Amino acid sequence: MIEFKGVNKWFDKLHVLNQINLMIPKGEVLVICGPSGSGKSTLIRCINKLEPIQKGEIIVNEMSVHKPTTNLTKLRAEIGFIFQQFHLYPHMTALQNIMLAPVNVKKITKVEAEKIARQKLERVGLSEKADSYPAQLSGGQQQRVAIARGLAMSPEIMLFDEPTSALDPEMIGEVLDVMVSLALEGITMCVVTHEMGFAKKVADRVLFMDEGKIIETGKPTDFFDNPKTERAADFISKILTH
Amino acid sequence: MIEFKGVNKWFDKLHVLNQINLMIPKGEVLVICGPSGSGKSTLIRCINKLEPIQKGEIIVNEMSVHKPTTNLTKLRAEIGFIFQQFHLYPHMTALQNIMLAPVNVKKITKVEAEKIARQKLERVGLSEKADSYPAQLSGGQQQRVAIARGLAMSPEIMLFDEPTSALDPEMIGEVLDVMVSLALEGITMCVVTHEMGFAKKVADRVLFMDEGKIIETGKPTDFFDNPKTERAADFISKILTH
Amino acid sequence: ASNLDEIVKRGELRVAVQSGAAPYAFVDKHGNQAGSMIDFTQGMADAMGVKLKVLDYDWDGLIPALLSGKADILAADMTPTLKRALKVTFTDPWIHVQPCIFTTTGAGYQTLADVNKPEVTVGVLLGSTGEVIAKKYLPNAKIKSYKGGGRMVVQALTAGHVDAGVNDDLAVLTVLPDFPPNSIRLLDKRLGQGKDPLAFAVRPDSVNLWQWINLYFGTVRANGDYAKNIAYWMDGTDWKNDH
Amino acid sequence: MLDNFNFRIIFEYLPLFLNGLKFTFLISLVALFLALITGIIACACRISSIKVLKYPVIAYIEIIRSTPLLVQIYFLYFGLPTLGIRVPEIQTGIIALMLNSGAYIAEIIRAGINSVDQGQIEAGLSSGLNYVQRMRFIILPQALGVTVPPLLGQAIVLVKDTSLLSLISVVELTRSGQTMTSERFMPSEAFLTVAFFYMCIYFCLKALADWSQRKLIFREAY
Amino acid sequence: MMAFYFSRLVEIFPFFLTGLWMTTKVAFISLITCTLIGFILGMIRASNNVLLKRLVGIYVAFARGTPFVVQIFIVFFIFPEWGLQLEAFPAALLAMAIMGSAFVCEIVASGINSIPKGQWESAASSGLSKMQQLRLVILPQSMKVIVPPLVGQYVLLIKDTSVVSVIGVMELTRVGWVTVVRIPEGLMVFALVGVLYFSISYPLILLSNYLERRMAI
Ligand SMILES: Nc1ncnc2c1ncn2[C@@H]1O[C@H](COP(=O)(O)OP(=O)(O)OP(=O)(O)O)[C@@H](O)[C@H]1O
Ligand SMILES: Nc1ncnc2c1ncn2[C@@H]1O[C@H](COP(=O)(O)OP(=O)(O)OP(=O)(O)O)[C@@H](O)[C@H]1O
Ligand SMILES: [Mg+2]
Ligand SMILES: [Mg+2]
Repeated sequence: MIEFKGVNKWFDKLHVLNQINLMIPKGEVLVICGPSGSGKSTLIRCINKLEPIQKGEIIVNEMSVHKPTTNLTKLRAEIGFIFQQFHLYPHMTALQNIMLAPVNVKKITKVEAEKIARQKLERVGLSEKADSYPAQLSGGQQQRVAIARGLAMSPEIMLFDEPTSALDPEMIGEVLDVMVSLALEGITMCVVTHEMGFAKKVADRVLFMDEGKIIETGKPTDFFDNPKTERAADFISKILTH
Repeated sequence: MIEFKGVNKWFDKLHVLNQINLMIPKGEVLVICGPSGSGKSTLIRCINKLEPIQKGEIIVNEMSVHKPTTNLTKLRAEIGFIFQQFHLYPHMTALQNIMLAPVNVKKITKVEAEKIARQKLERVGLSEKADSYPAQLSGGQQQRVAIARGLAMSPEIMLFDEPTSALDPEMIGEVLDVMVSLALEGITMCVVTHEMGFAKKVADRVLFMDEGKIIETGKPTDFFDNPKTERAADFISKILTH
Repeated sequence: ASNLDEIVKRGELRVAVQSGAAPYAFVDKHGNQAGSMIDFTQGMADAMGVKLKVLDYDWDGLIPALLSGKADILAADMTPTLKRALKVTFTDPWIHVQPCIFTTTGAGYQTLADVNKPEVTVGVLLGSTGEVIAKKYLPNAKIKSYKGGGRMVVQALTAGHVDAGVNDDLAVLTVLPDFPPNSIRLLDKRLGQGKDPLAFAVRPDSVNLWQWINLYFGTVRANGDYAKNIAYWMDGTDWKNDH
Repeated sequence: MLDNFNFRIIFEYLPLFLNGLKFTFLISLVALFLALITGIIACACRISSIKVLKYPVIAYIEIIRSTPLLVQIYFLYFGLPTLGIRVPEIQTGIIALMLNSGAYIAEIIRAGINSVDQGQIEAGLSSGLNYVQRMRFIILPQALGVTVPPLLGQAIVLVKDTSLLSLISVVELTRSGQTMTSERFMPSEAFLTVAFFYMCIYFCLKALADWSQRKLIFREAY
Repeated sequence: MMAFYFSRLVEIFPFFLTGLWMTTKVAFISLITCTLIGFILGMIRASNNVLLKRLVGIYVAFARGTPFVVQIFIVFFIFPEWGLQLEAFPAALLAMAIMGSAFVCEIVASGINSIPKGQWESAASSGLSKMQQLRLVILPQSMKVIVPPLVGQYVLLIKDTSVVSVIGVMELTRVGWVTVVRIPEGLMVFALVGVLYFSISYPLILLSNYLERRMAI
């Protein structure tokens, strides 16, 4: 469960998050969209404290994220984060990438970690790439390894920041397939994406942001077909026309 | 007019272009698509000799591109090339970016070059950004400046290598709009892209490549709706499913 | 405890030298310290009943070494000037040398007046007697100070970087055999009023060491060791075969 | 240690130090300018495909980089006269510093040129610019930004290297300190004063380097 | 004449070898200490601790801003006034460590800073502590950026050992100087010194060039 209570954040003078109130119940799949620079990334980066906030409170599984006393390691172990640019560790094989955190954060044995890692690799359909380095993988494969890496910590929550927008079109499908299967399993997911197909298929709710504010939220079909606000309508028409 | 006659190219052992025969008449708008690594970029980069070829011949406006005696400057002045990553010169303003080649290659006066540059900027809808540096422009704006830069040499042919795939979804539209207007004016265009909407709207022909070979070519609607080969069908389904 | 007590207690007499100055102190072909001053200080150490430790520095390091307590005695071919004596205490001069002007055989200089001209460049060793004397007696000439031992000045002369050099005659005569015969000559008249002193130096607080060194030289002068040392190192060239 | 630090003598010798500083400054400036030219020419040869230009320059760079400057200075000072070339001290020193820094600068410039994105070169190619035009309008202006900070770093090194010229009797900052030491036997005062002046030069150059780092580097913006 | 020079060379050569050995010893020990200290300082300099960063910055400014010969004087002759009396050899090592680690620090810091922020974030997101992020994820990657200039810096450090001759360490350059006093062939002596330096520096330069090429891929 994730809760934003009156969250505000500034980069210098720029008000990137403006009085955000949001409640994401356990198991929900939330899609966040909005124009570039509207604060989508910032929003989800605050959830695992990659960014500090200046006002308000974010509560994840009863932990207040930005309280100095919060056990960050525990918090982050419960949250998987997937980046647009994958950010796999280039000096490690896929398997090593996935094992790193379980071994060093959860302190489980290497043997056990390897078992888990292989299992997660299989789940994203990349069993045979265990010993490949990131540079030897296609973008789509890299992103799937990144997802496996996130899953290896058995998180309750997965956050995705535009997971497919750095990918070639033919690879987007393979990553979305994995994400769909996760969504169907009931993991809480927060996904920044413009992939309408994905949103319509599995999202419980779509959230539209602009200029640091939540402008509109609704069921995916309602939102995409009948946006309530003019700004959302304008945005949807833009990503649709081409 | 561009003609490929039995063109072959290798990167070391990798056969990237395999016996390419292709004829692009004046005024045609050709869309090239295909999986990543299939040789699309290499194909169009050969047209203005950014890449050497090992066998065959490419003829552009009666010049044999890879003959050592060919006047490369003249050839390249007749061809505009637009890159996926824009490659604007970061140390020059938009206007200076556009004026550089006309002044130094065509040797026209600065005054005249500036007039042309402003005209081209207006055409891509960025008159007011003349004095901005690339870093101050959004991706879509940068790509439009890059197109204006290409147009400033009044080329007969424009080549585009995935011009929209580094862009945020909402910016893709503005770039495609410019490209559509060019296509309607009758410039010969070769566009590597996966934007089906664009292809369907203005392409005269779609060319599908895989593993260095031209697998299929056809009218856009035919190609996308009824691909003849299995590989094309597979590819199209992949870029469509999500 | 006095400085002398300390030396005896530690069992080691530390002497700072600059090994660029044959025959006073230099490194011989076996890589050992040798020279007139080394022998004298060895004698001192023997008389004290302690070991001798020779510390070898560049010219720049000599004074700091003494002042910082690295060394007890500074033994260099150093002139006790009044300004310098404000910071360190010099012993009585143990030898007097005669600075000389030397030049290439071909050059036309004969007298001091020939050299004391603005167009003449004179090489000296930084901080040496020669430098002090040259500045005093050749005020019109252009003085260039070198580091790295007496040979540097001779070498600068043969390379043509200076027209003449000033150094004590012993040091010059010592290196002359290494250069082509008759390529360098000394002006007949030595420089200065008379002979110039060289002295050892100690820290100002080492009063009893200072007295002790003076006493040491008194003793070796009396018993003939001094004369033997000077005869071997300064007057003859036999040491060249040994070292 | 500072309790018996004699500031009065430092002030007495201040003109000497300032004179030394002046020469350090002038020598550095001239040497840096010449080293830049040397570096640019050497770099041009280094990246050219003409073998008779390229290989001698590689040898020059590698030899300079793997022998101490001290040895190089000594060699020029006493070696050139045996070839019948007689150059005064300051000029010898400047030539030595020029050759030494020139080799490093050539490598810095080469690294700067290599750092320019291949795409920039291709963009230039595509609009028909020739080699010289691409160098002049596209590569060099961008390489400059990447090059200036390490160049200023090299300038700092060069300023400190001028201290070695005291060996061949050039009067500069370090020599001022040595002169004061040998006249007054006050090494701490002398060397700390010298260090102070070098630090001043360092901070100026460092500030310039930081500024240029912020101002001159053009990152390709996507 | 050639034979004469050659016999001179043979005569002095063993002495030069002892100098070379001392140079190698000073260089080797100080390269190791510089690397160790430099890495620690570099990590501090690339950290977020403003105070420590400043302190290291001041230290680096001193070590880079003043000639090494001045630093070695301070270590050897002024430190005793503060109660640190060292023999020439350890003093030379200490001075080298002070000077060299500042340069290594800068290389390490810029190497760490060259790693994209995303790598830190990605490691942080999986719950690794700051130290673990640095040790497991950042440092192994930044080695690519650090190692080539580091080896280049080693060459500079080896050449800087020539300065420790001022406090009487009998290394290669000092051997050259004391030999020049005895035999007149200054050029030959310094040519030999140059060749010997070349013999230890050049392999490192080749290594640096090689690493640069390899790491660039
Ligand atoms: N570290 C930072 N320092 C200053 N400003 C920042 C920083 N990170 C982001 N911003 C600014 O904050 C605003 C919101 O950024 P954010 O990355 O959250 O937007 P976004 O909605 O994710 O956009 P995009 O679709 O381009 O990823 C933007 O204007 C951005 O320029
Ligand atoms: N400079 C090069 N050296 C070696 N191999 C190369 C080079 N450039 C491209 N290749 C290889 O040639 C093949 C074709 O590359 P090309 O860039 O033409 O593909 P593409 O169809 O444009 O792919 P994408 O959609 O990813 O841009 C790929 O396998 C690629 O790895
Ligand atoms: Mg974002
Ligand atoms: Mg491509």
